Amino acid sequence: MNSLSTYLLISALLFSMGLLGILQRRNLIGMLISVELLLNAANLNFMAFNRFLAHDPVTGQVITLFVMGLAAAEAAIGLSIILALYRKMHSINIEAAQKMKG
Amino acid sequence: MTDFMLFLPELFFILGALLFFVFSLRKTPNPAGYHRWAAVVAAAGLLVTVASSHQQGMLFFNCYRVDLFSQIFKVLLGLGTIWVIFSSGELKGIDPRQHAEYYFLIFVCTLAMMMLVSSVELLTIYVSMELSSYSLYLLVPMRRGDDRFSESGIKYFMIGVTASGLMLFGISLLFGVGHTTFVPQLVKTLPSLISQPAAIVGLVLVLAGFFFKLALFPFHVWAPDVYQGAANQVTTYIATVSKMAAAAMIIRFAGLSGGASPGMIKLLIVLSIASMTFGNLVALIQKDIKRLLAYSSIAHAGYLLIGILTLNTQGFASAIYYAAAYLVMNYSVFMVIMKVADDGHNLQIKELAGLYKRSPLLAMTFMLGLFGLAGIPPTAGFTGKFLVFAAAVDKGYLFLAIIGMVNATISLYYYLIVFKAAYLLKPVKEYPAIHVDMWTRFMSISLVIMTIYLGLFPQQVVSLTEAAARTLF
Amino acid sequence: MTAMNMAGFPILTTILMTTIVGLLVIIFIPPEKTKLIKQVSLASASLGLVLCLWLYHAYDFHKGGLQFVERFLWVRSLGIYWFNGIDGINLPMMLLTSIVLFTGVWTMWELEHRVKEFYALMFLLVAGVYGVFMSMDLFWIFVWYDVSLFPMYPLIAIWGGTRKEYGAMKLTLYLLAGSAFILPAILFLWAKAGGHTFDLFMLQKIGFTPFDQKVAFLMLYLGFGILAAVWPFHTWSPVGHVAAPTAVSMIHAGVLMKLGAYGVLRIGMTLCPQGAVYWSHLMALLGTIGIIYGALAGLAQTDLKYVIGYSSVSHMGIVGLGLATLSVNGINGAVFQMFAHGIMTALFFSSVGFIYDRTHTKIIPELGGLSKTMPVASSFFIFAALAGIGVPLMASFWAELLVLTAAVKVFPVAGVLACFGMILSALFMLRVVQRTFYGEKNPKWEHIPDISKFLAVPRVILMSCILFFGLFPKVILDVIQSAVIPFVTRF
Amino acid sequence: MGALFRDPVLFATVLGTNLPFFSMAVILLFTRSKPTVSSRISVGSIAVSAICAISLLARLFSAPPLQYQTLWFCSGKLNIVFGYYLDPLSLLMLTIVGIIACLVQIYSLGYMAGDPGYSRYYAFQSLFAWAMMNMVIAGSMLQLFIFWEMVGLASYFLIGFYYEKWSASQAGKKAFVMNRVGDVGFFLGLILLLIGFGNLDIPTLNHAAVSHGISQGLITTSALLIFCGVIGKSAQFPLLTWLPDAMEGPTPVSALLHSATMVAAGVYMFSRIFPFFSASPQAMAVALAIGAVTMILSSTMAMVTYDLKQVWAYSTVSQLGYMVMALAAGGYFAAVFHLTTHAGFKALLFLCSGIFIHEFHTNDMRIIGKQGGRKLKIPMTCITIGALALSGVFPFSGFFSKEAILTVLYAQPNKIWYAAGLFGAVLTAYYSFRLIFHLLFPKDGIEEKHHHGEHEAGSHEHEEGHQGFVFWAMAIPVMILAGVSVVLGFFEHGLEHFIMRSLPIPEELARHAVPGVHAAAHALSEGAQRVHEPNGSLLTILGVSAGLLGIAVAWFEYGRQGASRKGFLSYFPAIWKLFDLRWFLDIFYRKGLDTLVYAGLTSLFVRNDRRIIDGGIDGICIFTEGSGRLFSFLQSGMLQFNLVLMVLVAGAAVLYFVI
Repeated sequence: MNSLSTYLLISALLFSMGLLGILQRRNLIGMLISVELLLNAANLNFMAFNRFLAHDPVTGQVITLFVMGLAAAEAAIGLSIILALYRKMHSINIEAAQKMKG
Repeated sequence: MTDFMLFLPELFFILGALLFFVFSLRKTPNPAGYHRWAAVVAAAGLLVTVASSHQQGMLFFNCYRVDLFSQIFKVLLGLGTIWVIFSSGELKGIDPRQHAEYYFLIFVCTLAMMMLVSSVELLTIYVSMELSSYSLYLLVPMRRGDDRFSESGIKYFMIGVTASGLMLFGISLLFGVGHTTFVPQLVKTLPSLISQPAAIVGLVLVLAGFFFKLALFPFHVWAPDVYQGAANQVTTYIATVSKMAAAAMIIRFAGLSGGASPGMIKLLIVLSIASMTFGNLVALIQKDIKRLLAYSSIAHAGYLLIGILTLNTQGFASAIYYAAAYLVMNYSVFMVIMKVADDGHNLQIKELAGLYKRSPLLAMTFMLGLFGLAGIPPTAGFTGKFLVFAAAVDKGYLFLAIIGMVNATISLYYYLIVFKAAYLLKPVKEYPAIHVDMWTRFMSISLVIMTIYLGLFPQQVVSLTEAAARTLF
Repeated sequence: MTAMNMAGFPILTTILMTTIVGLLVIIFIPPEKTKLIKQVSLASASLGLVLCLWLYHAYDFHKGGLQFVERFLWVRSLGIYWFNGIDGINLPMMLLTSIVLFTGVWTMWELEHRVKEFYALMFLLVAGVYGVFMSMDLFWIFVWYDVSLFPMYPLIAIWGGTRKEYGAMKLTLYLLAGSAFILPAILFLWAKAGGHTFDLFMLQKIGFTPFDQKVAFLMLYLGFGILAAVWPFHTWSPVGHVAAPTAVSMIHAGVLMKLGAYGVLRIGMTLCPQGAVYWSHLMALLGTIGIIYGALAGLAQTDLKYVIGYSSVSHMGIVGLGLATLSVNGINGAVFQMFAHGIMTALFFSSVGFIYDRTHTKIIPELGGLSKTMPVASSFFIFAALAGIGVPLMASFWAELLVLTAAVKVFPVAGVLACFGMILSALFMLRVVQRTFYGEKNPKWEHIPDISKFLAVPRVILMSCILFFGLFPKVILDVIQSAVIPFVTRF
Repeated sequence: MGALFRDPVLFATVLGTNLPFFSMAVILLFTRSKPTVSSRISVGSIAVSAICAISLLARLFSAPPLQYQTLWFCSGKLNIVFGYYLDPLSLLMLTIVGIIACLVQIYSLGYMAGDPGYSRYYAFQSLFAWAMMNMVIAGSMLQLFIFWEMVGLASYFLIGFYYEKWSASQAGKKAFVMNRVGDVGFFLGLILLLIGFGNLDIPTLNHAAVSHGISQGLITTSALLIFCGVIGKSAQFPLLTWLPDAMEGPTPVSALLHSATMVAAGVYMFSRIFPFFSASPQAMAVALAIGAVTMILSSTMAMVTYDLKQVWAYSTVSQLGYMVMALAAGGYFAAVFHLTTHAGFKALLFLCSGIFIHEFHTNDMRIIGKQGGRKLKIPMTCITIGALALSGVFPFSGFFSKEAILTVLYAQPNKIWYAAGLFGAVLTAYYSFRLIFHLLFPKDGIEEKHHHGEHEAGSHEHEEGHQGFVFWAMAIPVMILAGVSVVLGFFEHGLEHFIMRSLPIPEELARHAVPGVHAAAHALSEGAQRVHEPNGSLLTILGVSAGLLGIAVAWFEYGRQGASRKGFLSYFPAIWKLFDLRWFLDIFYRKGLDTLVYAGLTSLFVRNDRRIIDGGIDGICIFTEGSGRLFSFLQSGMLQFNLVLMVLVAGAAVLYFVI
């Protein structure tokens, strides 16, 4: 119960959940959260690989820390953009944003 | 001390960014002043970059590699940046209060891309790529007024973060397979591991991240909306500068599959054909010139990829050359567009009518730019295509060359339509004559000369690019 | 074959420069000084003419081979050379180009609309043409080829006539679609040769495998054939010519169409002899169809320029047939026909252009009885028509004689059919002449004055060229076959 | 170049033949606006040419054939030479052309006086003279062909001289195209010879043919093809209908080109390479048949028309048919002799008719007769002389030549040809005297009243006409020609010995006597035979009586008092119609051209261009743009749809690799 594959499985699940969320959520916030899931899946991967088969156990952890930071920034930017959008079209539903096409 | 020299351009742009960060804190905006400052800084930055263009060495525990390849791209980036800043003279598309932020973000983005082109460690790559993306995420929605375009920001952001998420996951897989994040070691180990599904998946996902930046089909989906939605200057920046970085990264990474896996090459071939065809076909029906150029950029990504997927020195060299040529031609088109639409609105094709009367010089620059993009000699664009196709045919991909040429013919149609608008059509209403200041005149003349010079006398540049491509192996 | 006399003055580059310098000078003249612009362009055109005549005089056809060679490395890694040279095949073409340019510039003397751009583009076009003819390096041949094609678009679309934008777009896309086959073919040969030279003569030494030759030749034939108006890729020719302004039609039908045949000859047949042999039947077939088809389709046309366009199709068919025979006479005749047809069709278009400028119509039924009002102007057209019929003692007769002799020998059926093309061409040329110039004088054109002496000069020059080379074919044939005789040995 | 001036013969040849060209050039370039100057230049130059021709004839009368050659150009193994071949035949023809052209141009001074296109007329006359003379002395068949074409060109311009008349330009076009049809055959024949034999030099060709130097098959094919040229130029069946139409041109032109010289070019060419032809019995047989058919057909056509010039046109065709028959039957001299005499009296006939036409402004013999054609004494007598000569009445030139031909025909194994010849003679006499009687004894006399005013005017014209330059310019050449046609016949033997020298000599033939050459051999000995032909006198009687019979019939119908003046053919309207419509040949061609070419192929090809080829191209463009619209739906604004697309493709790629 304590093997690499377990972690990989979980991360894969996380990944697909995130992807699914991005693809079917109509709510921008929801999509943002699903993106975070993607990143976390990656994080989990890093930690797992790091734990089981990395020569230098630091790398994965460092990366994970970095990614967390980036994710925070990303969320901030995303939220600000969503906010600006909300000001303009009074909705955070993605279907409101499909005027540009063709 | 030498390390300092190696990192000099980046440092310089950091300082520039800081400067504008300070400006952005001030209460009373002074757009003209900002522009002057930005121009100075960018010019100095370009000088620094050129000065350090023959540096070589490693930095930051081998995460960061300074070689001819990276330096060439840094020069291109610096060049693009100063051009964009140069045309930001009257930045009508963006609220004056945000000009400081605009320049700040431009500099940050350039900095990030400079780091991107010379970082050889997955985390570094990811971080610098995120950094550049973030600044672009912020630049795109800065467009003021006109709610029609407000959605483009969020689209760009969403697609971007998804792509980066995929990429990160890919990176994690690569890390898991190769036990390392250093590209040079991956280059060594990966070919042997390429048979593993995890490795392939990782590679594909990572490339997906870069393809997103390059706006290659099917990761192009953001491009049309963003080109159309962002302020003209920002569009120019995305269309020119950020393309360079993406090209550089793809060239670096394509080496990863080390020519080992024919499957990978097949994938790239399919993508490049799809990208060329899709871009050109959809561009046929566009009315908004920026959107049209978005599609043409998708097609050009395809051409670029032809050069890359040969996976040999000649191919990479041709791709580098193509990127450089693309920078020049695309900028000369965008410069004219920004001049003509100096109130920052989105230019429709028919609004170009009578351009040859309003400003013959700009019209000529525009014409050369278009023909360059269409790949007609004696412009840089033609020589670029020629080199790329030559590389492909030399590798045995005759059909790629044929498809590419057929696509070039299709693309000619819409370029000619734009050209017709600029040279033939009678303007529907009387437009004011465009005031072309001395700098613009200088710029357009130099662009024209550059286009033709690159087209007819490619010798030096070609040998340079080859030297650069050799450093990749 | 390659007599590399590196020494001496770079005459060819100078000829090229006459156009490019002319172009630059025109660019820097303010557009309102139309008179000056015209004078400058005429000056540079005549300079080119003089140089070409000198070249023709100075070329030593007893020695034959490649002369006035200029050759140095241009791009090392790819093996691109700046390599120009003159032999018996491109020398007449150079002369033709200079003559047509000179007369064309003169013909357009009355142009008033956007003069500057017109002459600038025209010189760009002709620079390309000169380049293709003089260059012996595949890269440059292709570059100049495209350079000569794309100015057609603005030239037709801005200064053109009926359905100009449609015609311009159609013609440009059509022809550049052709180059979509040429470039890959060139690169293919280059790659097969090891990818280190575009030099025609170095490539020639490398034997390509028969299969490669077949592939490459077919692509080249299709690509260049489009420009040579090979049936069934001929439809751009009438449409484009109808749309184009006078001088452009002159240069286009007179010189540009020859680029196609020249390309097939210079690149295709030089590098892929076995391919040429393999496809020669196809070439003969298409050529013969072109001869008959062009003449017959021309019979029904009501637009003067359409008629000439179709006659060009028919005459270029003769060129194609001649090339297909792969024999000395055939190729001599083909090259001679290129030259003769160039001059002849230039005369055609210049006289039609005059008629159109005066009457503002090219529709045959609306015209008629012009001989009464403008005898001189119409005599030019009639003369050209006679040349087109292939009346003896005019240049094209000899060409047709040689081609048909070779054709009857090599492809008897095709040759005999082609001979019947002579009847058809007579029928439709005379028909046009009759409907346009004979019959009751048309009151609509009463007031029109006849052509002025000044404007008559270029036409007279063209006429005298036709007669001269008809009476003294030796002058040109000696030059041509000095290159052709060694050329055919490889088949 | 030096040789040109050192050798008087060459000099005379070059000068005489090429002077008209320069006069044409001068007229076209400089003196278009000065008619008198132009006419002087032209007449002067042609006079010089005629003198040159005569002096050449005199100088070389007893000399062996002369040949000048210089290389025109060479292409591959093909050497094209430019050269002159001066043998009795060419010299004789040169003289004929020179003299008649000169006379006609003088005549034209009167006939064309005051015509707007005066200069143009003389330019084209000179062009014709130049081309014709060069054709006559051409040294090689190719050169002959070239000038043959130029002659055709001149005839095109001269027929269409009144180009504002639609019918005229139409006739010109018809003549040119019909000739082209024949010429293509000619051209092909030459090409075959070039390929098979490699040399088109005339004497070489003849020798090679008789001495078996060329394969029989090649000779026959090429001979037949070359004979197409004869058919076209000499208006033989089936291409004979252009000649009557060619009468649209001015009458002097008809006199010169379309009776005396140009149309005789076909016969001339035939006799030029007679030995070559005679080496192929098949070709000769075909020629014989065609000649006979032509002669009969055209004579029948001449019997029903009322147009002066038409009658002479048809008779020209039939006489040419005679010559072709003679040649085909091996009667080399007979043909050439008839060519000579015919040139004389047919020109005479045309010029006389020209005077009538000029006087009465109509071509209809009945009207001319009514209005007192016979009042014009000189032309009336001359035209009668011409008619007599034409119908072969002793002692006029026609008698001798026609008799010679009949003798040759009689010598044929198959007597039907001889019968045909006799029948033709009857018809000839009939139609020519039908015309004469129409002029002399118009139906119910000359309309005094109506004619009176006419007569006043007419006589008035005469008065000032008789002193007038115009009249004499026309009358003098006519009288000269009349004199010629009276006396020419008596020079038969001199001419014969002169002409026969231009054939390869008999013993040479005898040395390599090959099956093909019998005709030629016969031809050569024929001259000698004919004199002591066993029943030569009988033949003579037959020939003459044939002519007289025809005249008698004509007299019975048109001449005598109270004659019906209807012609027996009017009792058979169907036949009348058949003859009048030229045996439906024209209609046949017209229909064929319209249905096959215009309605058929042309429209088909045009539609193909518009629909299929252009349609295809435009279709491709439309398709491309359409697919553009289609693909643009991928770019639906829906963010997540695009994301799905992205992910799907990435996933697909992954799957592709994993599996």
